[in-house]
Amino acid sequence: MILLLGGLSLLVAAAVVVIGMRNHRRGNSVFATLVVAGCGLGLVPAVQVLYSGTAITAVLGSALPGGDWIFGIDPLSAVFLIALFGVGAAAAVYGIGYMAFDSRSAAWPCHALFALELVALALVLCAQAIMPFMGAWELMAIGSLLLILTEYRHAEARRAGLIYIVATHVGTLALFAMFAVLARTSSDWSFSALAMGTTSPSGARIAVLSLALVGFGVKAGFVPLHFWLPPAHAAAPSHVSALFSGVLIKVGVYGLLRVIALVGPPPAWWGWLVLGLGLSSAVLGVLWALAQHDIKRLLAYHSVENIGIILMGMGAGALGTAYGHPLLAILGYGAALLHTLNHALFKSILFLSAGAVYRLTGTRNMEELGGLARRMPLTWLAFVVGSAAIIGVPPLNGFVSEWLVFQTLFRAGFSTDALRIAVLAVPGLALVGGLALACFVKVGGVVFLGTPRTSRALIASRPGRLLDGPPLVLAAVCVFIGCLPVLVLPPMLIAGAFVAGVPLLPPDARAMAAALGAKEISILAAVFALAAAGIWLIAQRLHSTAPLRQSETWSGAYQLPSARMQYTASSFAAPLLEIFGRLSGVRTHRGTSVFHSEPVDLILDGAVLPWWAVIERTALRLRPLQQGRLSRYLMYVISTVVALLAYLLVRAGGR
Amino acid sequence: MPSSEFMVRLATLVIVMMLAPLIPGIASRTRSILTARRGAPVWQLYSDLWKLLRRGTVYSRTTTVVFRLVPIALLACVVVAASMLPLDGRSAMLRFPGDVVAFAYVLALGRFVLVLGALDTGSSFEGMGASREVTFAALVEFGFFIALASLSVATHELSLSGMLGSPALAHTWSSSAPAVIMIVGGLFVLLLAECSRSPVDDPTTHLELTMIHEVIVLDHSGPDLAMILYANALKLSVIGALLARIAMPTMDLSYAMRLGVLVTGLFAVGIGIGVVESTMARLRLPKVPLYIAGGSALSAFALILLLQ
Amino acid sequence: MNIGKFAELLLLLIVLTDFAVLGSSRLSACIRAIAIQGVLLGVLSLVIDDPRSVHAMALAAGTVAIKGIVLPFFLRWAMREAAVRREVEPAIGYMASLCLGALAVGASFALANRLPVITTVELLVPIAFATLIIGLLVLVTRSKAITQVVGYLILENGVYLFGLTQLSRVPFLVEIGVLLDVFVAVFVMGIVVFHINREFDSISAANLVELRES
Amino acid sequence: MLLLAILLIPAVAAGLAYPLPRRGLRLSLLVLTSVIHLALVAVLWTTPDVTALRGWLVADPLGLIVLTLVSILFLAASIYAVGLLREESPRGGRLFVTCLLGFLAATSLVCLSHHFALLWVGMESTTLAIAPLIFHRHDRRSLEAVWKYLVLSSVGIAFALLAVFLLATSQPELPGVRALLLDDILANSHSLEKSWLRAAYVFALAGFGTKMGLAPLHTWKPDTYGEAPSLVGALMSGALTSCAFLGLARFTEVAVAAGLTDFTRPLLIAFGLVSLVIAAAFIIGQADVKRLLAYSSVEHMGLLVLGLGVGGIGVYGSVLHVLNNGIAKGMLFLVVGNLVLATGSSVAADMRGMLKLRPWSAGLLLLGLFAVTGSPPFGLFVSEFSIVSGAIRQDHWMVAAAMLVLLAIIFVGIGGMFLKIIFGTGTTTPIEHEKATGDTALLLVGPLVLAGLVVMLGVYIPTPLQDSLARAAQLLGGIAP
Repeated sequence: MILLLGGLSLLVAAAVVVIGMRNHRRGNSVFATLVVAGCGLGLVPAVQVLYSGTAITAVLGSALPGGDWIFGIDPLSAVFLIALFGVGAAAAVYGIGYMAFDSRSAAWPCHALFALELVALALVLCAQAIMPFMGAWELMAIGSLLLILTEYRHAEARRAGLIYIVATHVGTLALFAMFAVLARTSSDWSFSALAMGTTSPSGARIAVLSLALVGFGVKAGFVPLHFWLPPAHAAAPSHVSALFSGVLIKVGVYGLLRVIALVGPPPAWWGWLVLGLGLSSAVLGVLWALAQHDIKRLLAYHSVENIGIILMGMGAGALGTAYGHPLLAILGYGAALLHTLNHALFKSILFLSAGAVYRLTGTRNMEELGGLARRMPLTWLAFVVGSAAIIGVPPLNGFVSEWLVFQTLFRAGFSTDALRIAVLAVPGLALVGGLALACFVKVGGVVFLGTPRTSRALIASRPGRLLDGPPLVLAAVCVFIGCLPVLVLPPMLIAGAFVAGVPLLPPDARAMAAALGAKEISILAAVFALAAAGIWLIAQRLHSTAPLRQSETWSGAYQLPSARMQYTASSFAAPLLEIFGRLSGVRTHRGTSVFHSEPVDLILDGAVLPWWAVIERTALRLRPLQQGRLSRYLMYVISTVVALLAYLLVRAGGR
Repeated sequence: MPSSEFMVRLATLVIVMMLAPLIPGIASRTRSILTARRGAPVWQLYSDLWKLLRRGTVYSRTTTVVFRLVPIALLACVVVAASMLPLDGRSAMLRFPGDVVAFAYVLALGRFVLVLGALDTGSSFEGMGASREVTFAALVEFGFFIALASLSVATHELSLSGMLGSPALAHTWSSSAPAVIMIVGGLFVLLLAECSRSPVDDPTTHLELTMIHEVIVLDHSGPDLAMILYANALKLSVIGALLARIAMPTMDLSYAMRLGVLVTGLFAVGIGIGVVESTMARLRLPKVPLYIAGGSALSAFALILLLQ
Repeated sequence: MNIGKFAELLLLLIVLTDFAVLGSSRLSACIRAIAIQGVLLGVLSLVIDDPRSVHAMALAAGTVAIKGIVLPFFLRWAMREAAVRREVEPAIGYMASLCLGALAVGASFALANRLPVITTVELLVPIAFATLIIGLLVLVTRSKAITQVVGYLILENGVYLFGLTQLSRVPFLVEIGVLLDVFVAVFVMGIVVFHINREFDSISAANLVELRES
Repeated sequence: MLLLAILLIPAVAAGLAYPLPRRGLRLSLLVLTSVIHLALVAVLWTTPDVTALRGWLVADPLGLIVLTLVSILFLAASIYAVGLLREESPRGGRLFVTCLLGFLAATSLVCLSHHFALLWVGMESTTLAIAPLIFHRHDRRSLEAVWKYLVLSSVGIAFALLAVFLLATSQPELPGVRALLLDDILANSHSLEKSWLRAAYVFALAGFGTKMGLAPLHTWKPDTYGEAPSLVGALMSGALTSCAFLGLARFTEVAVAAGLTDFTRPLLIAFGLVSLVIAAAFIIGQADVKRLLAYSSVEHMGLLVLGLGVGGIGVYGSVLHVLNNGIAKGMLFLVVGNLVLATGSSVAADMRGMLKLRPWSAGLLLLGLFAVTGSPPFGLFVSEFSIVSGAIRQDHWMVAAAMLVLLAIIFVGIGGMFLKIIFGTGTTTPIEHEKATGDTALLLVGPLVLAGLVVMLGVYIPTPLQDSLARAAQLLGGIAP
């Protein structure tokens, strides 16, 4: 706990420093070192807890009605803390390089807020009582709002900020209600008390679980509560987007798991609901991602997809407890947690490299890019590792977690009770994988490969260490986890068991991981490496015998191929989107010489805004009540009195 | 003694790899016989590969290192996938719970690299081919996993070796044969799509706009092209072997018999492909998803059957 | 003629003054009616409580002074300032408002019958309510600011009438405080009326509709 | 003695302020008085339950809480007044300062008096003291505003007076029991005549409801707050409405003691919900900041009575909410006042992009947005959360649901406008109007202090305050968590 506290105070110090030394040239480097040190300190206790499986807590006395403020780290929060500090450090360092493109005055508030946001997130993850939790929760929301508004001079950013804060406040109100129901029976508002609080009435349980789904769902951003996510991620600076996708929305997942841990095994219907939400969110998310041209919006929709995958794991876990298969529960929750961690890693890579592209080309529209692989090779390397990971192909971390989810669902199919229906989710997940592959082939190919489509792509230069280093480091971690899951799986299983309420000791966890086949995945990676190496040697031999020649791309009858002849992102995605028809949320324009498609968010543009318009109209209908005539107002007073008297007489008669 | 077991499996893999180029040959031979033409000899692909291997290579100036890695990665992926398949009918060299997923995703990795390579050239033809490839592949993946799910439900196994090499499959044959038959049928349909044979793709066409697979590799040449073509042939026979093993579970036979079954199965697949190609014309592209959906539907029925 | 009868006579007169205000179009008449009502109230307070108590006398004196003399005088001044003689265009006609007043009286009698008896003078409570309601009626239906002030005074008198039932129990200081507050209230209103007149060249509150939700 | 001092010092100061020759002296007198007042109130906290005038004046927990709120707000407002009257003060702010001090005296009377009629006198006096302040600008609009305010609140207060008399009626003649004295009434509440008491409560609700500005009795509020100077708005929405609530609370104490809760609570809940609905409906698409704040004040008054209505921990919530809402509202009005001074208009469209023009005020406005919408970690979160959980614990599920939905809508309205004011840039960039004044220290210190307090109440409630809250909640028929 001391270490965590030290880390947080270092982060605060970093914020102070960057404000204090805002006009000093060494300010940024000091900031970076402080943040990295702080995150490093914070990581230590989290890792300890995770691998030992024993929680630690600290109590701050306070005179709130909420009673004491309790903070602590247990396996569940440890997983998210690791993601937080890992991504946070990388993104902060990157952020310095990223904001260097802006004016100083814009940069330092962003850095300070970033550090403070990390602190708020850490507090949310450690809070063990209602009051500190909600407090940190809203601090996090406000901080992220301000981070979105970093470029508040763009109307786009302001709109995104408003949508975000409204959505998140609605979520907060749902949490209001949820905690109010939780705290119904217990006067002490610490989580431990609440945990015992709601074992009794099923009505309250239903309310709590549904409200949790809304309140935390808005933050997690699964369909249909995702509508704030794409605009916010597009508008925020890229390292902030990385933090959002990597950690902020995961806090929603954390909340859901926390509630499960509090109220005990949820009923079956909830598990099915979560599984269904996860599946639909995964499919729709990746589908809508395919339709995007703005690379950051595209990545944001992929976050929706991956939240869906996480939810599928969570749902399977909930079903496991509901139908009495503890192994499944541990697997499901463990898979969800592992995918949370993995997604934090590779989505950050993707956002960071996308940010580098944006900074060096000045556009996020993929149709204007192309051929960047030659100009920013390191960014391209990081990006391709990230995409391979998010698609879930071995030997990368994304594969490990998706493989775990698959295994959970397959095993669900073995059971004899209704649980076996869950196996129907398997093909859905596979479809998601296929679509994700299509989507990232599109991004990678259109942005980095081929020939530049506009001059913007031509002017790009090398991003430099600050923009390339962090993503590459994260990429290395991705490969590491993908090749040695044995080291990462056991703690996740421990955390999963913690959520499921099943005791699981580290040695058992290791044994379980081995039984799941974690070792063989490493072998697979090795085999793959061997095969590739061998084939490469052969290929070298063959090439050495025969001559190599450079030439133009073969392009039918055309003599000199031009960039305009290349396939556009729109046309690349078109066939897939056509298959899904209106569901794909895309408006297409077919011209004689041009094919162009523009995406629309089915929920935001199709549901949320119209409903709000209805509310506004009804409100405007009430305006005549306030028409300025004093006699009218007096009439209100009198009629109120009359109504009161009527009530009085009724009650007197009733007596 | 495991080590000799391992050697046997390796040998089987090598045999399959030797036989791989034969299957497309058989397919085209069947077609030419059925359509009463003088087609190419069965060994056609061998000679083609041999020629290509001694040719020089041409690289487009737009391409990057990705383009050069394509053949290596692709071939490696297929080989690794093959190593997870119980070719000898008992167990694979590499088996673990959920290796079915690994099997599919390794192939997916190969596709990823291949298609990136296509986009690397910046040619609109190859972009088109890539787009179609990934589109259909996504749908095929969907169907393929339905089949895998139904197999695992039937056998309560999580690994290919367990599914195909365990007595459970034989029991499933005896208990609910129609389900397994539907799985086999569905997988065959998907195989045609995955390995870009007719009616999804027409390997014999020369009009780029109608191609899917051929157009992706337009710019590859020499040994690279050879490796890619070989990798595709190998992929065909790997999936074919999967089919064969499901169709004819051979737990308790001698190794020779099992190998024989495998080879006949592969030939049967080749012949089947040839028959289809000679009877069915290429579908219009918008129709292809329906075709794949049909294949998936077959496996889906099987899954429903097995679940109740 | 015993006290109770005398009190009821006074009460009837008060109702008459109410109706006078309701029925008359000339502001001066309204103000005169108010003045009379104030005086009546004073006397009534003297009658209901034990007439020899200092408390009652002082209160009566205060009431007569403030409600009977000062306020009417002040209102008349404001009226002269505003140079307005009669209440034009009331929201509802005089006949109608008289009828409504009659209805109010009836209603208040009905209401009073439902309530337990609290005073020897049984007309007191119903007429208090009636005066109160008529005050509200005037406030709502008249558009001239001064007339609305008059309405407020009647309303206040109604409450005051009811207060007379508790006369002996509410301490003197408080009653004076109440009186003073009413006085100041009307005074401030008068000032505002004066300003309204200056700003709008008429004291019709009807054109105070600038502040509104568009 | 102490209580009398608290009452008289402002009154005397008011008397002195008018004749004083120089504006400087007057302003210093104003600040000095408010400081002394606050000091005396602080002393009250150390000595529990001081009484004076044979129990007519008592500093009980509830009254003391409101009194403290008033005193703090007044200090902030008076410092602000110094900064303000420096800029523009017709006639040397003579009447202005006098009325301010008179207002302080009247509100103190309301807070301390345990005699209902005396309380009424104080209440009416607040109306009269505040009226000239509304008319400060001496133009048509402020004239209209003050006229509507006067008539409506006088009518309302007349009902309150009727309620007082009805209460006296409901009190049977008993030896040694003085009429209309809270403590005596509570001491033998069993003997109260229920039907009269019900009538009294109904009229008290109407009367004090008008002064609080519960819908549909709120109609004077937007006009008044829209036209009055910002610091007057701060005092009204922070102090005056709280005093009115105190009046209602006194009657509620009696009703609770007489066991009429099941009669009163439905009424309170109904008023609360109606107020929330009206507030939400008029906050959406509101163009004027001050009017928006007025409707937000309607909302919070609704929350107060809602808390009383749901009972249980909700009552605790609403007592705490008096404090939080008062402070937050006061701060917001002062901040908005700064923005109005900068742009010369209170229309949101004219003050877009304030972050550039007035960074401090803009920052405080952002803080105020989250404070006033009851977001953690601000004080209003604690109180609103208590109200919600009170509703849920008393199984008012629908009430809780409706309340939360309306709060969400209100947040959209307020957030939309405030974000536009702070960050927005657009066709009309913020215009520095000719005699605009910068964020001077005098104009900022008040809001800053209040902001600090509202944050503090979110994370820390001093033990004495906690105890008084608990006792007050108990008297009002609720419990402390």
